[in-house]
Amino acid sequence: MVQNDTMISVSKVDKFYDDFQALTDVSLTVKQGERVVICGPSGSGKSTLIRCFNGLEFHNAGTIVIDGIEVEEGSKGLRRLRQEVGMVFQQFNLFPHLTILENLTIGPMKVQKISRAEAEKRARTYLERVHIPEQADKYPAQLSGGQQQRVAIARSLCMQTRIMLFDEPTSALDPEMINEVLDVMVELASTGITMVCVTHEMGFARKVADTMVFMEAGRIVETAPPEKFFTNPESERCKMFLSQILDH
Amino acid sequence: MVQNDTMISVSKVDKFYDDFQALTDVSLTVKQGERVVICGPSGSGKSTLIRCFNGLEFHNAGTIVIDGIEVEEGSKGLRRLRQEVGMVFQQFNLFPHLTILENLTIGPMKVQKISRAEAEKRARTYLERVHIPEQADKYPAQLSGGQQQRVAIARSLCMQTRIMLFDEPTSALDPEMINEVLDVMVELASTGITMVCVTHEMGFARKVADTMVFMEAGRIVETAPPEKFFTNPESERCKMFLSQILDH
Amino acid sequence: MAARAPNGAKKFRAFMNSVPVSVALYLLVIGMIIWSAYSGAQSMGYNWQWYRMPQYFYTLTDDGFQWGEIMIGLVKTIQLSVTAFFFATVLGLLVALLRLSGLVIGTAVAVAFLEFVRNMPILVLLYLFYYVLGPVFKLDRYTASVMCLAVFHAALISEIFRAGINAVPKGQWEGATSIGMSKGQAYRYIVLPQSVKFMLPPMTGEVVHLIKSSAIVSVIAVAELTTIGRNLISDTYMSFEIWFTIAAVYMVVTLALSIGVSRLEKKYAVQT
Amino acid sequence: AQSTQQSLSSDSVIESIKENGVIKIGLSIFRPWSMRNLDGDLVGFELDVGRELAKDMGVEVEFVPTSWDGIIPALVSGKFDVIISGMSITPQRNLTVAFSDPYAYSGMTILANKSMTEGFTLEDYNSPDVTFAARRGATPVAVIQSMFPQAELLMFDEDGASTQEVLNGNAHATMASEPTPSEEARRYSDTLYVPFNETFQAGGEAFAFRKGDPDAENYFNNWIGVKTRTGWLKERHDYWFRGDDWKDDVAE
Amino acid sequence: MRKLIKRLHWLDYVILAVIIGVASVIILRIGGALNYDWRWERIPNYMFRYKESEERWVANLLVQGLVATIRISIYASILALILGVILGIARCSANLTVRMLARTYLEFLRNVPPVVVIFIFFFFLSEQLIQALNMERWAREIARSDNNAVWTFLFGDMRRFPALISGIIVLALFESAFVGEIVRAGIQSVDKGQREAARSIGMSRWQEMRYIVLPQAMRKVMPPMANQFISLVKDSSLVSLISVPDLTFKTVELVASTRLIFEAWLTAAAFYFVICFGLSVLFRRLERR
Ligand SMILES: Nc1ncnc2c1ncn2[C@@H]1O[C@H](COP(=O)(O)OP(=O)(O)OP(=O)(O)O)[C@@H](O)[C@H]1O
Ligand SMILES: Nc1ncnc2c1ncn2[C@@H]1O[C@H](COP(=O)(O)OP(=O)(O)OP(=O)(O)O)[C@@H](O)[C@H]1O
Ligand SMILES: [Mg+2]
Ligand SMILES: [Mg+2]
Repeated sequence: MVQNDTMISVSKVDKFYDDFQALTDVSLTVKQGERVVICGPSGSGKSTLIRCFNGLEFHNAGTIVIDGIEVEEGSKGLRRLRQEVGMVFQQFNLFPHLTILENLTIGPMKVQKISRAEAEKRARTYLERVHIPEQADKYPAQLSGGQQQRVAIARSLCMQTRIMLFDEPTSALDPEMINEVLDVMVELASTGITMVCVTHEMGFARKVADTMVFMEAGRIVETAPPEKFFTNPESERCKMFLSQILDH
Repeated sequence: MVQNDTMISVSKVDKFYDDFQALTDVSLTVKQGERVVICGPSGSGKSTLIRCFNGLEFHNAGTIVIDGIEVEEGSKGLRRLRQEVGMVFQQFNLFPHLTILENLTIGPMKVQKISRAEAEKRARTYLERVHIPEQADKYPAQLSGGQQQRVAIARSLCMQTRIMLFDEPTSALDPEMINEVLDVMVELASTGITMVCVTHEMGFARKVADTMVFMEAGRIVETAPPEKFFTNPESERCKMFLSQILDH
Repeated sequence: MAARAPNGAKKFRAFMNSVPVSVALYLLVIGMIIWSAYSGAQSMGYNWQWYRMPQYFYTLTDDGFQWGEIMIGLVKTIQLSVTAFFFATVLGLLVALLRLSGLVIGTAVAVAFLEFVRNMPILVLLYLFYYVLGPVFKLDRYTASVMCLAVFHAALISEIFRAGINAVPKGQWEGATSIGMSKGQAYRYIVLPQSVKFMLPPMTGEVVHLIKSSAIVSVIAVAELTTIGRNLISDTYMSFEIWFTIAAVYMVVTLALSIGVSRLEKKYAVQT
Repeated sequence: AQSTQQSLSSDSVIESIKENGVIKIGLSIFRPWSMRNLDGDLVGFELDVGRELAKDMGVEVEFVPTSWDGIIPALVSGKFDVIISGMSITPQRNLTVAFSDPYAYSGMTILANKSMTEGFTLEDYNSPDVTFAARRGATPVAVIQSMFPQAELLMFDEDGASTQEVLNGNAHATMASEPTPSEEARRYSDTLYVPFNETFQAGGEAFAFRKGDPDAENYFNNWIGVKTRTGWLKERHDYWFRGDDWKDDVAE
Repeated sequence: MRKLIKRLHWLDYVILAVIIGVASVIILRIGGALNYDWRWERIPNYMFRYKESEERWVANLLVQGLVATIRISIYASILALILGVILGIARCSANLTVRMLARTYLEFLRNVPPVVVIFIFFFFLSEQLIQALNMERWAREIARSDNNAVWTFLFGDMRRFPALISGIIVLALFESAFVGEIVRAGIQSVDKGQREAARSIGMSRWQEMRYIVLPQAMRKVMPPMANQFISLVKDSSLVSLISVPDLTFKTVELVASTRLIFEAWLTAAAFYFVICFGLSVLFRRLERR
């Protein structure tokens, strides 16, 4: 399934918040259809990195090229880029004033200017895919966390994105709901979409990741295929982190 | 370490929120020095139960007797009771406008009317116990989540309570910080204090629990010592829950 | 549910909190206040002439039914308030967007406008509009009043807008941008509709405030409710009757408004 | 009868004035009845009257400057003992407060906008197209309403605002007691003028006090009678209304 | 500077052009359109004046009024704060009667124009109060005595003390309704968990309020409260209607005496602006700390 076209190419990226350096000299390449899982301790810059991918934040040095478009503040390609890159947030960020169906159709209708009928058809397809077609007319507040997160995934898919970014999509969920979402993500992984996922769910990582990335203090410390990463990580820090995560 | 005096005795308790019955016919006995861990799916009434113990909520039928004092709305003993029963919340609930030291001394000084000097001495002892004596003069917002939760534990201890209630004390924490807090709780367990703890940290439960309680839909479904609970639970529901929790 | 025997204190508190007892107690206190006000007025030796009031609401003459001066004034007040509120909202939204726009001069202008208006008594602002800008732009007294009220309240409303927009969680912006919406689309479809919820209560307060501050235009003789009241007083010297009546008319209007909006709000809340 | 008499007189405001040793007089700033001079002190016709009255009663005097809007309620609710503030007698007012005999008869003149009222006769002013401006509740209001019932009347809080309306062309004319209109006409001679060399009168100005006080009525009437006969009132009236001697003391 | 210019958006230029346009129209036309002869030179005299009889500079009308406005604002703020906190707590009370009374008080004061409120309170209630306390005579006695310097400093001319007190009370009553709502919002904005934590270390309801809820609420209500006090300064101009000799009242007197309409009002406006703007800068500074 992994092809050889480069989808995301990050090279020598630095990112500052005022004086604080959140990313230092980060380089990373993701191929089309590749599934990358990023982990690392809190504050290590995981969120910052993937937020730079679709221009929610902008890097200060280096280059990021996504699907051939360079990510840069104020650049013309940015809105087109964002239509190619879906993002699923820890806090879901559904639009509470719209029904589930409207949440899914507003992007295609307003941004891609497709007709309502078509947008709704598309929306129902993806709701099917995340296993909640029956919730279409409810409001987000009426859904459980797990269901909300699945809607968020469907919302991104509705834009027919070729890349999906996940920022700890399960960490705001109750233990029982985590699995619902992970199952959907595993399914998604098998469709050949390019995925970059920040998560501490190591079971999931083992199952789907092509590449594991470990970050610490704004740097990528280790990049390895999962077999190697879990059994024999190179850095000490990574070992320690894994032992703590897998411990309890 | 387990003694035979009854510390908490709950019998046939019902609790309603308007029309919704959150607890149904709950009975439970906790002996002095006993360590009880309550688990169960979301919404099963775990929080409601332990909030009834120190009168943050009041039950509608049945009796709850803590350390010989009956818990009842408007009863005289309530404030005395609360000084005996410490509570640690999921969201820490530290007082953001007071320094750590003031957070710990305000209870003893204003409620128990002891002198400032003595209260500070006591506060420093307990800060030592939770391993953060150096944070005394900071404000809660300047501490990490794990540190904040340890301060919350120390705040309860400062009231020299003989019973501690924990409501999912680690579920708002980052993976790495969870261990800090669990370590402190394990230490605490060894001092002979009576503990009732709502948590899904099964590693912790295995280590310290004398009794495991499983709740579902407002009822206690199973009460068992941990050996039995983890290896051979009686109810189907409990088995399923455990498999999900321990899975990922 | 086995009822437990409540102790005395609890019983007493429950008794005091029961609705009939509370209402009775409430009526008692209010009654006492009214009675003491009444006896105070009595001891002043004031001759009440309430019987002269109805003619100011309506008259039935040979020509048929006619609205009285107070009703005419009320209509004027409402007309003035509605017009001013409309312009204040438009201007307020503009100022709020300028303030949040990140434009260098735009922000500076918004802040300067806000500070100037906020720190100026409305009376002075009215003089400015009527006596200074009036002759320059050939404004009549009604237009000047509307503009003065609109400008004054635009400043306050812009703050409500700003707070409402800021109250929408940052995640919503991110959600909108990450499905490729432009800034304008994010405002239009995601942020503004949600901020309505936060803005509705303070906006109601602001309408009430505007109706009240419209009373100020009596100093430039626009014939609204307060002006009518003051003129009637200067004609008849029934100061207290007229002031009380005017107060009651304002109360009826503003309370009806508050209650109406809170109904609306509830309906709105159920919907989402 | 004896006791009614006694209680009547002991309830009288005259009695409480004597008892407190001070008479409190309500007034509102109103050129040239009462004004602030360059020092910020009160001067004017009313001040002279008030002081003389207090001197004759053998008590101290305290002037209470009050906004015109609230002057009658303030009297009724007892904030002061008597209003001496150029208040003209009108039947409407008299329903609420009691009046003494008039102590002054001031004549009102029309001050009009030149270009707007060119060639107007007195009758022309009585038309729905004509707008008057006047101070709310002041004597000119009563005069305008009785002389020009057809005209529209705008009321302002003080005379300056009414004059400004005429100056800005928002009203055709205003009315005030001399000498103010002539002064204004001289100052803005391009715009303003006094079209008629005659004065219009209301019922005359009097002291106002709370109703149901025959003692006070008797006292004030007689005091005014005495002061009129000795010519003191006329002399003071002429000083403030005809003379220029005080003009340097009050900016204009 | 170049950096600044670079940051300008084309919209900035549009805004700038509009403003310059409007301003120049006003400036060009104001001389012609406004029929008024300006006499600014008169104004300084009404701020300060050299009194020959006492051989010193004394404050004249405008500054006297300014001082009175400041006095009234300070006292009324304090009183409004006290009343407002009580009202705010009453609005959150567990007792229905208390809540209803508080609500009535609030709705009455909030829904009636201040002018009307002020008249009603002044003529109906304050006279009773003044008579009941025999304040009038007491104040006059102080005014007549020789050593009244402290009183005069605090309250101005003691003869006008009753009017001043009524003005302060009326203003405080009126503003307390708004302060009360701010306090209530502040109290309710304190996280429920805070109250629970306080209760679970055994605090009484009162201690919970005093040590935990109010301090946090106060911090949250600082900005709206600051705005409310600025409003209070502005609203204080309304007490001129009940003859409290504040800045507005003195300005009206000055205008009525001298016809310096615009000069006097603009000066008064400048005074108000300086106080209010000064306060808002001060509050912002305090808040930042
Ligand atoms: N808007 C911001 N302003 C300033 N500093 C920020 C901002 N956002 C993040 N940071 C800092 O940048 C660093 C990296 O943050 P980031 O959110 O990327 O970490 P993370 O790896 O996602 O951590 P977590 O697991 O807690 O989500 C942190 O130290 C954080 O404090
Ligand atoms: N204040 C309240 N009013 C109405 N219903 C409530 C209230 N608090 C809790 N409930 C309901 O009572 C039930 C039990 O809630 P409780 O918080 O005790 O569950 P829990 O077991 O602690 O769940 P969780 O693991 O999510 O914390 C839930 O269905 C909840 O919706
Ligand atoms: Mg993150
Ligand atoms: Mg819970």
